[in-house]
Amino acid sequence: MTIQTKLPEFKTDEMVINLGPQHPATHGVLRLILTLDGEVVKHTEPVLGHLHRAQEWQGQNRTWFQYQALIDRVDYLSGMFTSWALSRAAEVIDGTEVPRRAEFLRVLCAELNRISSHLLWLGTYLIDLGALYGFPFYPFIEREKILTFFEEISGQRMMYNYIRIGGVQRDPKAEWFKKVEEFTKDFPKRVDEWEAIVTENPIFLNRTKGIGVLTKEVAQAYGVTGPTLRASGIDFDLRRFKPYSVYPELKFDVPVYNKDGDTWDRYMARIQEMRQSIEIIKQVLDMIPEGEIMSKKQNAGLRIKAGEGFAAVESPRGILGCYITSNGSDKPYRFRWRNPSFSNLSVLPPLLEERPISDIMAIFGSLDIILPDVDR
Amino acid sequence: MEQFELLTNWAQVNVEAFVLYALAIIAIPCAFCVLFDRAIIRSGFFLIGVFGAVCGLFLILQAQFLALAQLMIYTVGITLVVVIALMLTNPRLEKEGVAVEGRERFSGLVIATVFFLTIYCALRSESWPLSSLRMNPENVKQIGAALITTYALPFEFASVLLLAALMGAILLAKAEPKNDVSKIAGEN
Amino acid sequence: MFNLIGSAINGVKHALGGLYQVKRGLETVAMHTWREPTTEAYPDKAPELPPHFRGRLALTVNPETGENLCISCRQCERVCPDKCIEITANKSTETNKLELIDFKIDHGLCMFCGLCTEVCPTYCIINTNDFEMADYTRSSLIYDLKKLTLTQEESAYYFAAKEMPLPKPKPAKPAAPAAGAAAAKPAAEAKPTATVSPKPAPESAKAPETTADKPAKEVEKKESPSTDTPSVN
Amino acid sequence: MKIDGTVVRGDHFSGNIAEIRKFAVMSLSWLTVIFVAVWGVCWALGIFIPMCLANSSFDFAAILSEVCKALTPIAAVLVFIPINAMFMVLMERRALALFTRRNGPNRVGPDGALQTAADAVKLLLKEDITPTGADALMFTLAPIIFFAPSIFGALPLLAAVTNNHKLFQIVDLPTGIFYVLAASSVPVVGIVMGGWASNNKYSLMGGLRSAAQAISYEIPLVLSLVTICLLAGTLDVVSIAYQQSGGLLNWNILGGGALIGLNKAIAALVSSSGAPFAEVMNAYYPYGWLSFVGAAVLCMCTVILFGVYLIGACAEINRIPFDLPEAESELVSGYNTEYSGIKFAIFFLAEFTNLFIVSTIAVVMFLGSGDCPLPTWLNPLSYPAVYEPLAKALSPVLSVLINDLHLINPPTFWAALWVIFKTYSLIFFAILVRGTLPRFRIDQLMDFGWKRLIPITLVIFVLVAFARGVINFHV
Repeated sequence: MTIQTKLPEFKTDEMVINLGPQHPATHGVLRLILTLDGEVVKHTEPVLGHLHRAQEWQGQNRTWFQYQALIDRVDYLSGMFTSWALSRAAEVIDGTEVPRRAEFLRVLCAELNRISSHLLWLGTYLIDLGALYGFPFYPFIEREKILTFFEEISGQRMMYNYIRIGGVQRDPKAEWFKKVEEFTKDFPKRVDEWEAIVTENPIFLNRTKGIGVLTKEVAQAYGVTGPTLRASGIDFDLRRFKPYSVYPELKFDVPVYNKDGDTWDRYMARIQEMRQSIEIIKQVLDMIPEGEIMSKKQNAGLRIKAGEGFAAVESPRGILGCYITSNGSDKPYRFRWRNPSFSNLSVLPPLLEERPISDIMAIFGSLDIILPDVDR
Repeated sequence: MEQFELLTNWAQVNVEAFVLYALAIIAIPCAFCVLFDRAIIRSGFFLIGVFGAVCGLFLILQAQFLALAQLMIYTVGITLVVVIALMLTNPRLEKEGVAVEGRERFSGLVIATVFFLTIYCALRSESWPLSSLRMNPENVKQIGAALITTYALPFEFASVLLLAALMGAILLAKAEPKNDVSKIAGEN
Repeated sequence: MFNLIGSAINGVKHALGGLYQVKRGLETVAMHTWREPTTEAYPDKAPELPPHFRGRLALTVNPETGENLCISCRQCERVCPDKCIEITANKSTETNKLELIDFKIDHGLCMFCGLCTEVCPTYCIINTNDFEMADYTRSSLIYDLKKLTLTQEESAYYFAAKEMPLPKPKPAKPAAPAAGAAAAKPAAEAKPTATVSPKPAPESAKAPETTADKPAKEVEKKESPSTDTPSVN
Repeated sequence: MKIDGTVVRGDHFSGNIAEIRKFAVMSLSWLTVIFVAVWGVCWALGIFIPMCLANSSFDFAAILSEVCKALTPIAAVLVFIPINAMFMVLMERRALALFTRRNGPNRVGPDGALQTAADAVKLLLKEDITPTGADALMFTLAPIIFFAPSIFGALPLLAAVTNNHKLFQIVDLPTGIFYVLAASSVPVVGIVMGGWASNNKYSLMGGLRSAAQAISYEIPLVLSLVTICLLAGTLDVVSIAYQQSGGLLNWNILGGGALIGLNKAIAALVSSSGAPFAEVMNAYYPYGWLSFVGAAVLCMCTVILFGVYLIGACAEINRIPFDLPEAESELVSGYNTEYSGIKFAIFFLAEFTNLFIVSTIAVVMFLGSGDCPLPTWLNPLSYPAVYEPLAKALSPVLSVLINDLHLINPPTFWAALWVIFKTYSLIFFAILVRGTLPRFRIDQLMDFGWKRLIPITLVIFVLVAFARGVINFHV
């Protein structure tokens, strides 16, 4: 029993405020209905669906060949992973053996894409924290290089449509590998610079340390995955836990923090992941064999055997799963996507409770959500 | 100020009187607005206008220090008042408007009349000696010296009073541990 | 007392550490002054695009003879997820082959996925490196055969850049019946050379062999029932 | 986690010389334009017209020339503020571009030099929208109340930065710094007013934040300046500027005059004339080692005070990292969310003017105003052997300009050049900070102000009051 003390009642008005869908910092069209007491958030309600494009339904109404081109739009910052999940699911049904060179190319592109996705997150996260004018440009400069690599092999900077069912679309030239190698040599220095600016900055530490603590239990209860989960101290990475492709042959660490799981940990998890991805890319560049890159013909009449299959990949945001039922025709019968952003977003309301309004963006940004991935 | 006097002589008008009337034209309507405006925040802002005009009066009287102190303290102080008014009241008060009961109206009228009469008598009393001394340009120094010699005791009393007020404010505003409050609320 | 002094020293240490970190950040940012800007002077200087860039769609001609390579097989029209390609072709009564009358692409609908270029058996429809298509009306984004057809030099450039095998020079006798609709002469010349025989194709876009190329011989306006509404992106 | 203590330096210095050169040329040409315009207006109004009037015979010529002279400072400030704001915005954009490896604005005019002029024209031509439900009167008054004090605040500084030029003495108030501080405390009213009158929740929050922030940071800001006034023994900015003349060692940032004795003693040693070294030292530091300790403490204190002033000033004018009232990622644009067109332009103008004014105050109060940083005994120009032949060589040209037309006033000229250099260096530093640091959170900001800065300044105030006793100041 607590002793009841007479407190003067200073009841201030609560304010309901709409954060978004048009707001500079909601990373797309998310709407948060906030109930504020002064500057403290009492209640949060994310409103989804502003970007719903019926991606699953569209998949069922398009041929396999057509849908491959569309699926990059689900998570437009990491299109390689959506293509990869789709391809792997289809290959599971079909029993296709993917050529070794294609597998290596997939890993290479995916890890590059992971870096580019984290780079965009890094830049926008610092914007969320108010470093609006200087720092965010640096990650974007590096990201631009990666996008140029993708442009060269796939033809576009974001909608790659590069990883196909049964392989990859195009075999890069030798110079391309050289450029990537140069990039891998240069990139860790850039990360050092960013860390010199950001990581130990007292204001940044104040804004992130101990803010938005996501405990293991809450994270597991909400099905959080990806770096967000690993920052909470749970060692769960599909590349390790359920290895696919050629990941078992590669040496890399999965950065796990056995600590509180605040926003700073999530930041560090992503920074470390970028460094690990560079290590993976270096190994891939050494190990990549010569050979075929495609085991299934790509044309309008692409068909997958009847059956059903599920495959998941570790995308920059978490586990990206794809469940397909095929009836043997040129169109899939049923699609179902498991998107990491959706479950990562669900954890936002408990994290925001009783936090000041400035922390909304610090916490929300650290979850690294992308809205088309939430709504599909 | 020589130029000012030169100009005064040339134009053969009392510029001081002119400025005084100009300031009055700002101050008095603002004061009325403070009283009669329904939105408490707007009256707060009008109060700043009143004090700004009063600061101008001090400047005419060559009391720079007082004028600036007035500006600095009251503008900031009133900003605080406005903020507190914003936090404790409904900012859109003018839309509601509460009717005042008859009895309250009567007592209010009595108090206002007595108050007005007191101030009026005080102002009308003829004991306002005019000093023929010119203002010393170093009046800041004089104020400072007076505060720690002749008027040291009142000055210290004032500061103690302010300190007490400050501590009281801190005590009032000090947040109680959140979980206790929620527990009490939960039990009730 | 000692506690107080200790915490004061700690505070000073903390403050100095923080100041040092801030200084480090400021220095790193200031050092970037000496690096070259990465900005591209875009309108003044065209960007260097890779050969496989998926830009505006266009129709190539035979770089040597200048004849349009389209055989009106309609594979691109069928595969397009957005339904932005519309081919008008006529079955010639004399040769019993398809003659191309018009080829329309609505670039306002196109999402530049490049699927049409992958299925094209004759490397006729390609993605060019042009991306400056901004225009004032939607209707002006619909490109017709004349607007789509590249010149011989451009075709030669893209055939070389994209490493596509050159079409075999066909010394076919030009029995060109007057094509009424289009003023484009390559279209007229293209008709008799309806080369169904697939060229040797590299990696991805191999010759169509599934059901897809069989209905190509039927003359249907458009409307392939297999796909649905265009995607709204 | 791998963070070594080393500073990561740029590793390819292949050269950005072209861009840096463009930046320098742009800055120099803009500065020339600004100060030639201001100087021209001052000269015309304060010197040329009275000169003409002096020869005329109509009866109120004298009075008219006095009026012209009296209006000169106001005209100077009014001409200066808009042009300077244009330049500062351009400088900020180009400097940030340099830091972030971009080109910056480079379309309008030569190398983009007219970009902000075009922006200003655009802003003035934009539609002026008053949102529904807004309090129209307050909504209109807010930008004016925000902007007007910056004009008044700039006036007393004019005499201090021009080496007490007699045209600007009219506003040479004995309470100069107090006047400036009083003027700088008013804009917050404008922000709260604008925030409330906009009828927008984000604006309201921005206004409230601004009130809390400005009131909290006013205290360390004023305390740091008051401590300097304590050291100087006056509130008059002109005297404070004068006291610091004679090189870096005399500046307030280094002990607030505690090193003047050292400076004089070294000068005596160098010139080997006048009083000997030890005697001068004894005159200034009468208590031996106690005095030296006092001087060291004062040096440390004033350096910290300078830092506190910069932080407080940044918070007062809502610069990053204290730009909470207009925190983009949280409050859209804070108190000026609903503003557009000319009202927004006024907010914008006032923000940059305030930045300039706080930089000028820092220069006047801490960095020796228009003083050359080289101590007199190190400065070749202070020796007659160097100075006189130079003066003789230039005299035919200069005498016309100086004595006949009064176009140039040498003491003012050099002082003004130094002030310009120092002020814009501080502004450049503010831009660098803007390019690096993220934003505070509001409660951390309050903590930092109340729990760190105010105690520090209070402790320093007491320390300075005691340390001052063991040194002879300004003998």
